[in-house]
Amino acid sequence: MKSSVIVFPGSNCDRDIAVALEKMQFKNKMVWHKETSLPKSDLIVIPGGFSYGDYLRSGAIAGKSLIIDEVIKAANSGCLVLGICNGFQILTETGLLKGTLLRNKNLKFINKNVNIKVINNDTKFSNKFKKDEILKINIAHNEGNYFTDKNHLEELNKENLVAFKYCDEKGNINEEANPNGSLENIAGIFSQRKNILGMMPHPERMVDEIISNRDGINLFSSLLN
Amino acid sequence: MKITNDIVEKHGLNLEEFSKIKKILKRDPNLLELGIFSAMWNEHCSYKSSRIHLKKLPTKGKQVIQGPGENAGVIDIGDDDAIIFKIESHNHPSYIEPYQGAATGVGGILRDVFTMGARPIALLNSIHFGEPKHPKTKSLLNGVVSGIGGYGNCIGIPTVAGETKFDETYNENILVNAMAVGHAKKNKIFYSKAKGLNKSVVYVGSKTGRDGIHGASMASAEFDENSEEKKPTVQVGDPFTEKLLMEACLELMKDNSIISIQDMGAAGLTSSSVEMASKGSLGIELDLEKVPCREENMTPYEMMLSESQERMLIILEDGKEKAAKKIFDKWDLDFVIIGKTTDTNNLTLKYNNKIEGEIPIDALASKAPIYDRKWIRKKPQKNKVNIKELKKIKIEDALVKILSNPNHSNKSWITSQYDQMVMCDTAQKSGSDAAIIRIHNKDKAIAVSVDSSANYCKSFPLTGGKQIVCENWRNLISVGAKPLAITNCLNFGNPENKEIMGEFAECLEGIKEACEFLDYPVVSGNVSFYNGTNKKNISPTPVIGGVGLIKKLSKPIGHNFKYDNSILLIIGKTFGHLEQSVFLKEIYSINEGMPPEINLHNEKNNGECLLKLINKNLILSSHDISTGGLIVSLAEMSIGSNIGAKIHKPKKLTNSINYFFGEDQARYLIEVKNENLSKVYKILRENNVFYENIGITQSDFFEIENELKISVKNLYKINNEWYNKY
Amino acid sequence: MKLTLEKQFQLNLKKNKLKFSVTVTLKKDVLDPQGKVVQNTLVNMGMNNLKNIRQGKHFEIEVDENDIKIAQKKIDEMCKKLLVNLIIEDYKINKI
Amino acid sequence: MKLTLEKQFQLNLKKNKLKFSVTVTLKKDVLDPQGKVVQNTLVNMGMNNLKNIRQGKHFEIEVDENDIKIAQKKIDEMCKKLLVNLIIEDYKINKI
Ligand SMILES: Nc1ncnc2c1ncn2[C@@H]1O[C@H](COP(=O)(O)OP(=O)(O)O)[C@@H](O)[C@H]1O
Ligand SMILES: [Mg+2]
Repeated sequence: MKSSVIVFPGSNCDRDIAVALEKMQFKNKMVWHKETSLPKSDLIVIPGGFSYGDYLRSGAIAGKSLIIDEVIKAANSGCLVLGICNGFQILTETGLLKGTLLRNKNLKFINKNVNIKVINNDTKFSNKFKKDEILKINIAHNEGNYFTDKNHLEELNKENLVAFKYCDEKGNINEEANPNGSLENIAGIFSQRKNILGMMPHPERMVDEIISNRDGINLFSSLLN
Repeated sequence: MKITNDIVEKHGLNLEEFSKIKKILKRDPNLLELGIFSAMWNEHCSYKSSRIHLKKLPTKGKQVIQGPGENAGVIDIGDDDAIIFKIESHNHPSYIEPYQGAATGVGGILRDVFTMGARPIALLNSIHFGEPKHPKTKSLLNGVVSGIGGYGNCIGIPTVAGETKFDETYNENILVNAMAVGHAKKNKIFYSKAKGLNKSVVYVGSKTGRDGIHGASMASAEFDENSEEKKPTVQVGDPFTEKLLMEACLELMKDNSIISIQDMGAAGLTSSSVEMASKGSLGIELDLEKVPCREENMTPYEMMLSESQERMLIILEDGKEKAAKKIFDKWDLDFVIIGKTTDTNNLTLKYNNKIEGEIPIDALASKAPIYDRKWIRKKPQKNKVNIKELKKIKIEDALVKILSNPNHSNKSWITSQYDQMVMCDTAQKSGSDAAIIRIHNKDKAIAVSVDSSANYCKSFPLTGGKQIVCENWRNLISVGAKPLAITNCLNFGNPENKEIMGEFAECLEGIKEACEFLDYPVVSGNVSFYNGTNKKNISPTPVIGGVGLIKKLSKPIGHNFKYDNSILLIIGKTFGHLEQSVFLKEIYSINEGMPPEINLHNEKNNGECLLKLINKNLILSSHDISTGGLIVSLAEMSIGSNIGAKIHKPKKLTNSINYFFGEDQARYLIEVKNENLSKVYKILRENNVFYENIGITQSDFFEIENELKISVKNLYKINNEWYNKY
Repeated sequence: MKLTLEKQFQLNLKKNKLKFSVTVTLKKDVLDPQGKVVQNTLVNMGMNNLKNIRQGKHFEIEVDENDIKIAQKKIDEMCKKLLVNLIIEDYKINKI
Repeated sequence: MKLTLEKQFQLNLKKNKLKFSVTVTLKKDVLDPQGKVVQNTLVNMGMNNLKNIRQGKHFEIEVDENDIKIAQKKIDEMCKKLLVNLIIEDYKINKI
């Protein structure tokens, strides 16, 4: 499977995701944001980090880059797109995913391992997970507080477009388990056609037992499935 | 413009120094030249009060590739890998503007490390604040922590370890020390020494603004009532630009176009150009109208003294200019040839073809003043605290009080604001004795830790100096790393005061002695004097940053208990030394007496033996015993793991308080599987290491027979409340 | 009847409320990293005659107070104590 | 002579520059976590009659342009294309 990782000035999880993809046997290419065409790819990843320093609004400036037009085209023709953390923020800025990521409710950067629950395991990104499986995954962000309007929230729920929700160790989805104030504890969502996934937690950080755990592996192996 | 005595003094120079300048130049300096002298001759850049003492530190060893004298120290970790690291202070700027002060402190130390060709792989910090009840402390804490996080998170380098302390001595003068650690290939290290004539001197990075003009002189003067007004324009950090600058430099370093490279830190363009020329015994000529400026109408004086961040100076090989510029264009950074190397041995400053200033390089560097300041030795105090004469206190109450104070409370409120995992090589995050960072794509790792003990250093600097080196050494040992080398940040008061200078000299003697004995050389460092206000100086606070090597990383060993029912041993002898302990300070507010003595032989022997045990996979968890003594270390192992312990008191116990709260050195706690116990005993005995079996781990309860029993959940709560309530 | 009462109550409330805007800007000569990047981006997007752009903060504040002088003083206090970093920022208060 | 010329040139430059401020605020029904925290903090600090506070952004923009209408249009374009996320934010442009 061929993947492309888009690199913006200020991306800083680009190497991490590349390492994870290669470990999972993807044939990966790095694509600099000034390029005007994408290599042929089955999966496009927009990595985490602080593209353009998170200045103005996180993801806003990257959302105007040259390569993004190509990403939008590819996404609209059904290519799989994964946005992690800052990548998720960029996807909402481009309109490929609806809603927005506001400042964390405590206004602080948060880095910790949190529990998330797999809500929809019937997608290209999640078919190797069990439904309601609980994963322990690292988050690291300033703006992960997902917000969207009523209509879209209804759509998310009705059409099963929520990918992951923050939960406690036992799987309860409640206020205490919500690290950043996200609406309904949402940690990741799919686009309507389910070919785009945006998520705040970092699956690429969870593929190596010595460093953390392997709870992120199934996301990548789902894609290979 | 006539240079009056008043102008001289405003530049932080005394009249004696001024006449020396006139003698060197054989004329009066103009304002630009005076500014340059002031920047180069101040304490921060010239090390005029500290140099003769620093010279005594051991800086060599077979692990050392580059000792002090470059932007950072370089050590060998085997194969073709080198580790480059340094610590630096940003105390005064952080007190004025905590967010930006701390952020630019991180930015500055990162540049020191990637200037030498290393990709930074870890950030650490040592931060000291005043008492929590002091009106400024809370906002300083908030600002400093978010500044450190703000910079490191954005640039994408994990902040993995540090220390945070509160003490009245820092009420008016906080300490913010930042350390950066990078990885490079041994044969790809870049130095600041210029070579060759007529080579292009290139300015890269951000534009120059009026930031922090006279920042370096500020760092060399005490605060007084007027310092609020004297505030220079605060430097604002731009981590995004630094990230671009780092990537661009590392990209340029891949081929052979750089002769010499130097970041613009304190005293900006001045110190970077002088340092490069001085090391290469060359002259340097700058055309200042070419300097990229952010503001209109900037004068040569402002350009030379600006401390705008995220800038570098590079001397390029002939013919490499075009290719190099392409790289910086790609990263949207300024790249301008602003001068050339010359054979005049002068710093020559031109503006629109007119010479605005000319100073012999050696006058600014090697001939800068050096002072052998008066200093006096500290007299040993008598140890006289007799615990039996003090009002009785229950062990449990004392433990709770210590575990819930800000210095011993869990720091996750702080560390969760730092991205500790980016780069995906953090095998052990902060919270343990040392953080562990894997070398990318290899199975070896380094361990890093920073430590200080101002209390000990205040009461007896010689012992204090030894103690911090040993404590740092122990922290690396505890996670299974072989300690290799240190960097140090020496935060002291006013060096013109002979007691303060004595603290400095004696702490350094202690550091020297310990480093020599442990083969733990000093490869880089920084001195920060004049920490204090209105003649009230801070307690001497040298900070040690150590790096150790783990040759083969498996699942890292930490200080959290692993299982129920394993055996707990103390390595090292417990005498019950209470003077200068947290116990006396916290419970009785007693500050008298000597710090615990250091026996370097025991340190080395105990540490090396523990390392052997860890390498043989005989240890489940381990933790060094430091402030708070045995009981606090035990509690920490319990709290982190949610596993309890059952401790039996030794039979020949003089006094429980001394035993459990004493701060005797060279001790560790280890958890051992029952089945491995005899092997462990054997190795300990063979190596003449004193040990005691003190109990076992158990589920749910932290217990000392006939003394106390607390649920681990409760302990956790006690230990985790302070920051969230503050 | 009930409705009218409520309305009256709300009117009273309205009367007691004063609304201000506070604009916080970086002092001259202080680096504005955000403004810089935004400016570059806009220029790259073809906005050639953009000369300069600086970014600041904006607050809209309502206070329960009917004396405008007192209210203004309160707002000023908020600025000094929390909203503004006086070392690097300037601010302006406007009644809206 | 030289001086006068230069001065004139500078004057012309001045004339060609127009300055605007742009205020960007979150739409009414969008959560404002920053405003909320600031509000709580202020109330905790004893500012009891604070009713409501919302945080937004403020830009000061200079353009090389002497036709105010054209300039205004340019600024509007900048807002729409980059400065404002129209889905969650409103904006206002003012000549200053
Ligand atoms: N306490 C110290 N111990 C050892 N070396 C020191 C110490 N303080 C400073 N140095 C060394 O002196 C040199 C100059 O230090 P400094 O001016 O802080 O460096 P920079 O110019 O890179 O900021 C560096 O090589 C540093 O490692
Ligand atoms: Mg340096």
